[in-house]
Amino acid sequence: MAAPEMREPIESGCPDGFQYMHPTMRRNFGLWAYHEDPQPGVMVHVAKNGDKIWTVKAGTQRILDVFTLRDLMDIADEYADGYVRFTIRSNIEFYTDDESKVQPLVDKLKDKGYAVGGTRNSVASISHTQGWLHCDIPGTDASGVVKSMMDELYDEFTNWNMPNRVHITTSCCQINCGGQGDIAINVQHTKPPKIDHTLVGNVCERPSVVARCPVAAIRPAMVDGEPSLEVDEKKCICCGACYPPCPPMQINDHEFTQLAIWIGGNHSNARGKPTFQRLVAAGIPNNPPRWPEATAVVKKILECYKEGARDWERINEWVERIGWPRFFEVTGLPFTKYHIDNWRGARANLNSSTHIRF
Amino acid sequence: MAAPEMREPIESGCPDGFQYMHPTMRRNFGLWAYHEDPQPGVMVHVAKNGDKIWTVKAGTQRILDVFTLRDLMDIADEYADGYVRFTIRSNIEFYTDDESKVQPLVDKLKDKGYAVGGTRNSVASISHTQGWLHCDIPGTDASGVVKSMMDELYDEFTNWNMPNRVHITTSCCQINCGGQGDIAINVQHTKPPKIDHTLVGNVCERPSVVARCPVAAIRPAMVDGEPSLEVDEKKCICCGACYPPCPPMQINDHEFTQLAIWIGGNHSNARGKPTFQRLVAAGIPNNPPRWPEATAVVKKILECYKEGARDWERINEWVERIGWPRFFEVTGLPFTKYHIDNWRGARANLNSSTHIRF
Amino acid sequence: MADIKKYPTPMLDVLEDGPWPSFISGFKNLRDNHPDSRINNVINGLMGQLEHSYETKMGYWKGGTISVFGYGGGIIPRFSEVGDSFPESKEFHTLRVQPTPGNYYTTDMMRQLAESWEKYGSGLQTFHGQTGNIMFIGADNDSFQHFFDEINDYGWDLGGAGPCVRTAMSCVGAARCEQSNCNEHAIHRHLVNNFTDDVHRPALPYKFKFKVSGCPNDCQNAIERADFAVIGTWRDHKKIDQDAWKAFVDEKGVDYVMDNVISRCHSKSLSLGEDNSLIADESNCVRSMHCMNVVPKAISPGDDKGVTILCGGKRTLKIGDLMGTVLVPFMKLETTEDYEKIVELAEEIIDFWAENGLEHERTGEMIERIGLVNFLEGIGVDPDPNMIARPRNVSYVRTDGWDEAAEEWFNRKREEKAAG
Amino acid sequence: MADIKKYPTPMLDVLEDGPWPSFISGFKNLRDNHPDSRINNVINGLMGQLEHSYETKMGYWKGGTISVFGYGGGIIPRFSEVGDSFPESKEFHTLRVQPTPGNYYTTDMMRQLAESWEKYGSGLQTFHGQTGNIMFIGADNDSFQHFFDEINDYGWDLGGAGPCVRTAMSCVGAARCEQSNCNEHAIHRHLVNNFTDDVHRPALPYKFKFKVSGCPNDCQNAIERADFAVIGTWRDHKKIDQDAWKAFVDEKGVDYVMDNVISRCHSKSLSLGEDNSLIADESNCVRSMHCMNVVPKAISPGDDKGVTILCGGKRTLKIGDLMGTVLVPFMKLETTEDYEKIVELAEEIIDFWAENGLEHERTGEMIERIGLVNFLEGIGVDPDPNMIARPRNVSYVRTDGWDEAAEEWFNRKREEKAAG
Ligand code: SRM
Ligand code: SRM
Ligand code: SRM
Ligand code: SRM
Ligand code: SF4
Ligand code: SF4
Ligand code: SF4
Ligand code: SF4
Ligand code: SF4
Ligand code: SF4
Ligand code: SF4
Ligand code: SF4
Repeated sequence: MAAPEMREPIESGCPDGFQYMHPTMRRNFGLWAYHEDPQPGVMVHVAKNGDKIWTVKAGTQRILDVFTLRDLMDIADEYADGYVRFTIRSNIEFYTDDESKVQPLVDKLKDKGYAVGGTRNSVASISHTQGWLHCDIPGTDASGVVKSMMDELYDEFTNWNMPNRVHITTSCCQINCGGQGDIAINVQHTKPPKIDHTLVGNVCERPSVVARCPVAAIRPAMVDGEPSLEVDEKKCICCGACYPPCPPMQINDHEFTQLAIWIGGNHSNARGKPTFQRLVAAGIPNNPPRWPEATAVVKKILECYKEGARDWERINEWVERIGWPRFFEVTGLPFTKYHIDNWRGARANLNSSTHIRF
Repeated sequence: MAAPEMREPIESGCPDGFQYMHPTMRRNFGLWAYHEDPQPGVMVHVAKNGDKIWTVKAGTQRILDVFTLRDLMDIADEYADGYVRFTIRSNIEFYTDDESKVQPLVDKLKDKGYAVGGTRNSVASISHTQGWLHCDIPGTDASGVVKSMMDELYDEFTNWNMPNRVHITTSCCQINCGGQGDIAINVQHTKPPKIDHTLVGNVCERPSVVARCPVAAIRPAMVDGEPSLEVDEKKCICCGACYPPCPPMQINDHEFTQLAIWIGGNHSNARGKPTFQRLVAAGIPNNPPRWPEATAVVKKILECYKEGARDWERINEWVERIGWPRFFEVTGLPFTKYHIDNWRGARANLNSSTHIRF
Repeated sequence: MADIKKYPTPMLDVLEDGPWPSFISGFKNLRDNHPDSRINNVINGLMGQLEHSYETKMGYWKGGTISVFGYGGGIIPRFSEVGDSFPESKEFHTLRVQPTPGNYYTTDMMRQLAESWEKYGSGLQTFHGQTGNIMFIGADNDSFQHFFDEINDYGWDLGGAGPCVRTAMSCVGAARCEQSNCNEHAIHRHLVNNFTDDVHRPALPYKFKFKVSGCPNDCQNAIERADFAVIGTWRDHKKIDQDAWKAFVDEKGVDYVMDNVISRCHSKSLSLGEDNSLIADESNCVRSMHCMNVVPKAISPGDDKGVTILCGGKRTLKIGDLMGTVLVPFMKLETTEDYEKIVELAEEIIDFWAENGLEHERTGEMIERIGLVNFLEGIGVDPDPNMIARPRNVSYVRTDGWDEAAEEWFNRKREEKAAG
Repeated sequence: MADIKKYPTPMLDVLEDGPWPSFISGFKNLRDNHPDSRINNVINGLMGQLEHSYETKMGYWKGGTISVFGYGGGIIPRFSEVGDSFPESKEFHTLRVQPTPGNYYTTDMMRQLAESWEKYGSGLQTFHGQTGNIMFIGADNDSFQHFFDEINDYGWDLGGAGPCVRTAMSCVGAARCEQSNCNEHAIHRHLVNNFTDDVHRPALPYKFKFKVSGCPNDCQNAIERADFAVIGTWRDHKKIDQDAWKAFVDEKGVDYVMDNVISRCHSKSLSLGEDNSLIADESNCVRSMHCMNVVPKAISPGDDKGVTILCGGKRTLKIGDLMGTVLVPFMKLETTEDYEKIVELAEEIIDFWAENGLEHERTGEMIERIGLVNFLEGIGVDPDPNMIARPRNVSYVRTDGWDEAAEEWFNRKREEKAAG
């Protein structure tokens, strides 16, 4: 039998976006003057020549079935101009240059159960990762965590209650594909991997696993006469980095794979320079299907932020102003030795001053 | 012959200061209310009960001969109340609770060639170290550098021209006994040590020299059949740390031992937290007896600071406000690759933002 | 619609409650109502396995190696470890497809993609993954090539997976944003499409990501997430419409303006004139965006627009999170030559890194290991004070080339001056 | 006065010019005019060698080992490498003598010290060295013991040199400063005099320095230079004399006050009331001193005074400069028990370090190596959020003791509350 005829790929790479862009946006490309926010989820951008484009933004579940997708497209055709885009946080944006379409569009979306909002000083959709649905190394299910939290934060998405934008992320392992955030809910492993020695020999390239460990805790070893690996449990920081290249290094565990919450990752250069997120809470049970403990912490932090921050202060700015001791006080979260940095460059995170809050 | 009778030391340690303290100060210990600065070099501290103590502050050459010392004591007896102390910057302070003695004391000091000043927003005396006069590892003479600079900064010591206090230090090797400062003039070695192999075997404990090197550039080696050391010149950062435990590692060199200038070391917690000093200029010739090149750089920096800073801004605060690019612009100092940190934790000193000054 | 034996999903069912759109409802809709029984079955299997994960708190996918003909990457292969229990979805690969810069779609194009996908795949897709790809989740061994062939024919190509140049991202930018300082779309495509070979055939030390934001607000988190972050900025003075500004002050009141604008300028370079005009000390403005974010009607970026380029951002593995660091404080991007220059810079960086990066080492980690100066010298970029937050504070450095370095600086400054 | 052959000193002579007091003039005075020819000669030799250093740009002293009977340290021995050329000063040791806290002297005591010193030594002394010692510079092998015996008899003792507890320093403080929050003198003496054995008999991993500043202005640079920095502070609200404050505002004007006080508060916790009164948000005050430095007449530290203790400051060798880090955010120092507590803490630290520090490793370097948490556990101090600038930002930490640690925190908080 002849080899099947294979089609050569067309290496077209990234396609041109102008072909899919609303004509008013194409025409005014680079010529926008300012924008206004008539209501949560709705913006109007005004071009220098007076042209206007309305944007209506709706939250989605990110992973869309074709029914939902077609439903959204039908709405876009009927109530907007047939042009859409998705934001970095998987919200869908509908465009129209006809103001009269805006309110009907908003109403329709709400009517159909989509969340309209996420603009300005709201809690934006939580950006997240694959989880149990697809990844090979996840400790939790990101989609489920996000659905559970957004249910509770719905009013914060559809209203402008916050001092500034709140960008939340969640990730299903410590690799953290979801990135930093004002608040990040991430998996934190609390025990070294258990090694399935029977499998190591077959599936793991031992030298590269050894090289992957950030703290050099893995040594090649013979176990029951077979080549395997062993972990120095005193050194191991339970990061799980050895698991992707070597799945027998089982880091996931129904008890010891927990959640941790980090705050203050701000990537914008607005006002201050970009900042890293910081650990505030760990030991949170990984508790499907609703993860209520994690949501409770997030809500508590948001409540204190809403209460305590000045307008335009992002979470990191608020905490830096009131000081970390006060943060732990107002949120009631425990301060532990685990908050004290001991990674490279830890000194920079210690208090080398008498600036103290009593 | 019998062993000489040896006297057992009295381990009295640090003596009680109250016995040498002006009675007005002793009486009002912990009870001061505020102070005022009638003129440069003169302060009056007012106690809660209204008592007053005047301080008159004079610069000295730090290393005092007994004649000068007695001269100062005579002045203290005649024009003050016979009580003195020395500041951390080796200035002498005279005390009196009799206002009428103050001006005569000031006049007498000036008359005798002592510098009166160094209070408030002046350039304080330069704190310094031993140099060629006494140390076993110096690359320059701190006393000489300081005398040369203070001659040029005399008016800045005796007047209140600066935006805030200026604390200058100088050190005669990279160990930096002089400490950080608003401006620090320090030795910087620019070539690895030349090893006198004939001596290593006798005077150096080789393992401890090897251990002393911050970058592990030293290896034990056999040279001409004798145990010696060798330096990996590509690794060596020319710090001179190997020289004290092993003088045959000759780091000092009349050409390659140069001066470098650092700014922004602020140890006070006033306003901001304490800050480290930063490299601004190197390659400055170590040029006795007057080191004019180093003084020129210091004066240029002070001139720009005086011109550009707001009241109460220390040098670090001024530069952080205007930005380092502007600092190099206004001072005309060259910016080089050597300014870019590559020591541990260097990342923290890189610009991870779009905050840029054009 | 097939009449299938549904795996029970009591835990997942709970996720249908609540106001936020439910992915589980979407799954069920596909399982129960899609006309193609293949899809009903695949989703049934998927839900069965996911329910099992929820019950046991463990994931059950493993990787493998597959790719379309002619490419080495672009697909994340997934095989079930519990395929015996849930055989319908035991192969469940994801195709990563590059969207347009800024993620623009017409409804027609969306429908066309949906049609192709339900012909071959699970009917589930994600807009978008965190690297910016459309993720078509759930193809099996037999179908992924066909799906790719079909959409590739009408203009879509795979993104990256593995040690290669990855799919890029850019913000909505000039298409709908008054803060934009550059043509994000052109930058994005010039860069990533110069490296299609490196996207499709993984052969680099590790992944390499481009991200483009039109202004320092950095809506793409480029500094934190990209090996090569391009961020729009301007070099001249920002533009102030004093009439619009005064109208703003009148509307909001002086207190509000002081509290929310003047006193919040990071570089303290703003003040309010007697007549309520806005006084800006331009030499101190660091382009922190705040004033123009609050009052876009009155304050805008300047006219001399361009970009800042930062290098080395990434997440935790394996030395801790790294932000990108300034490599080019300012670059004009107007002419063809300008665009060639930015592409060349990217090439220099990728070449140097390909040669000097360790296995599994990102650019940021390499810079950390060798030091920024060695990296600059490797790619032929001159040091600039805007690259640093502050000069070094430890004297441990060998400075014997100081005089030459100083000379070079003065020469460069002279030339810049001469050039105007 | 001896009629001696003077070494020519053309370079040193230049240092007699200019308005600042000249150490060279002082030397010459001793060489030419001191009645004791021993001194004339020693200084002549010293100047000859120093001139040689100026000409060749090299130093010519080497160390050695000497100490007074019964002690192991306290003297820096110096032998000349060019003793053949300048034999008069070929032994030129420095005795380090501990002054009082704050460096107080009567003129009489000064004269007494000068007399003893010119009997045995060179007639040169430094007030003070950078560690705070009176340095009697220039004794020879025969004389240092006699000099020590004499001054030791009337109350002076050696300080430290070598791997030992060093001479401490403290600021002028409560004796003449309105900002003082503690008895610097008592703290200084309690601490260092508890360790006289460790001062005099070097047997620690390396040096250990105490420094005391009465307030956060830290006039002793204690945070930067001390292994154990004690800094006065207060826990309640600072004291504001509103009348004095308003008088200040009247005198200086509102603009001046805004620019120099209100807007300069690091924690932005000050504002000006309608009636020009000073409004202070005390929960945000970080004790940064600025407001009371500018207006000491109106603003003062609070009444609930005590100290903050920081550990681990030092200069460059060998991992780069380290600032001290907060170990005890606040400690009262009033009762005997309070003083015992601070001394015990110092003992804990020195013991732990003596056991765990590497050779030539300072406390700060040890903390850097083992991590602050291990150090805290070693010395039995509980973690406190005031110890950190910010929590960790890398997830690489094993958190399996979280629940216990949280429990401890809540228990501690409960106890604190119960205690009032
Ligand atoms: C799918 C996605 C998460 C999502 O649901 O959105 C994802 C999923 C995976 N990431 Fe990621 N990463 C995804 C965006 C990111 C991002 C965000 C970004 O690109 O801006 C990051 C952080 C930025 C960065 O590059 O550092 C990220 C940092 C990682 C890392 C750590 C890389 C590092 O250098 O630190 C790994 C581990 C690895 O590559 O060895 C990783 C590895 C993985 C793997 C391939 C895990 C593995 O080794 O098998 C995951 C495959 C999941 C799957 O089954 O599809 N993923 N990953 C994102 C890609 C979708 C897309 O193509 O659009
Ligand atoms: C006498 C002395 C303490 C001693 O025990 O020796 C001292 C005494 C006072 N200091 Fe100081 N400081 C002294 C060295 C320092 C140092 C350390 C140093 O010089 O190396 C610092 C640390 C700052 C640094 O980074 O170099 C220091 C930082 C301050 C500050 C904070 C300044 C700032 O704004 O950053 C103040 C507050 C002020 O200026 O109002 C201060 C204020 C004062 C006041 C005004 C306090 C008072 O109310 O009495 C004292 C009179 C100062 C004067 O002479 O104008 N003192 N002061 C030291 C005099 C040194 C000299 O002779 O010049
Ligand atoms: C005399 C003095 C400089 C001065 O002229 O004032 C001095 C002089 C020497 N210092 Fe120092 N240090 C002096 C204060 C300091 C200080 C300041 C301080 O104590 O606050 C420091 C910085 C603070 C610190 O401890 O880090 C300092 C950090 C060093 C170091 C580096 C220590 C470190 O851990 O980084 C060394 C090197 C060593 O010990 O191996 C050193 C070593 C030396 C030696 C012993 C050099 C040697 O190995 O032979 C010098 C003896 C010079 C001599 O001939 O007298 N000296 N040295 C100061 C002591 C006078 C006194 O006792 O009052
Ligand atoms: C649509 C989107 C870009 C895209 O290409 O997808 C976008 C669009 C705009 N951003 Fe953004 N930002 C978007 C993600 C981001 C992100 C990244 C993220 O969400 O992960 C950041 C980085 C900040 C961070 O650390 O998480 C971001 C930081 C900002 C800021 C700075 C905020 C601050 O004060 O720190 C502004 C300025 C502002 O708020 O006035 C901003 C402003 C804007 C404006 C108002 C710009 C304009 O004048 O049009 C746009 C409308 C925002 C809105 O929906 O309210 N945008 N913006 C992203 C919408 C995400 C979403 O669906 O919620
Ligand atoms: S965060 Fe981890 S588990 Fe989640 S998608 Fe990324 S690599 Fe997979
Ligand atoms: S979990 Fe992390 S630290 Fe532990 S052995 Fe694996 S790679 Fe190393
Ligand atoms: S700085 Fe160096 S040379 Fe100068 S006294 Fe200290 S150790 Fe000696
Ligand atoms: S000079 Fe410093 S870096 Fe060079 S060999 Fe000596 S100790 Fe090592
Ligand atoms: S990064 Fe700037 S230009 Fe791009 S969308 Fe955000 S605000 Fe607009
Ligand atoms: S852009 Fe930022 S730095 Fe510049 S004036 Fe506006 S707020 Fe200030
Ligand atoms: S540290 Fe504080 S208490 Fe001590 S002298 Fe300086 S200002 Fe006064
Ligand atoms: S002490 Fe410092 S932080 Fe406190 S109010 Fe005064 S200036 Fe502000």
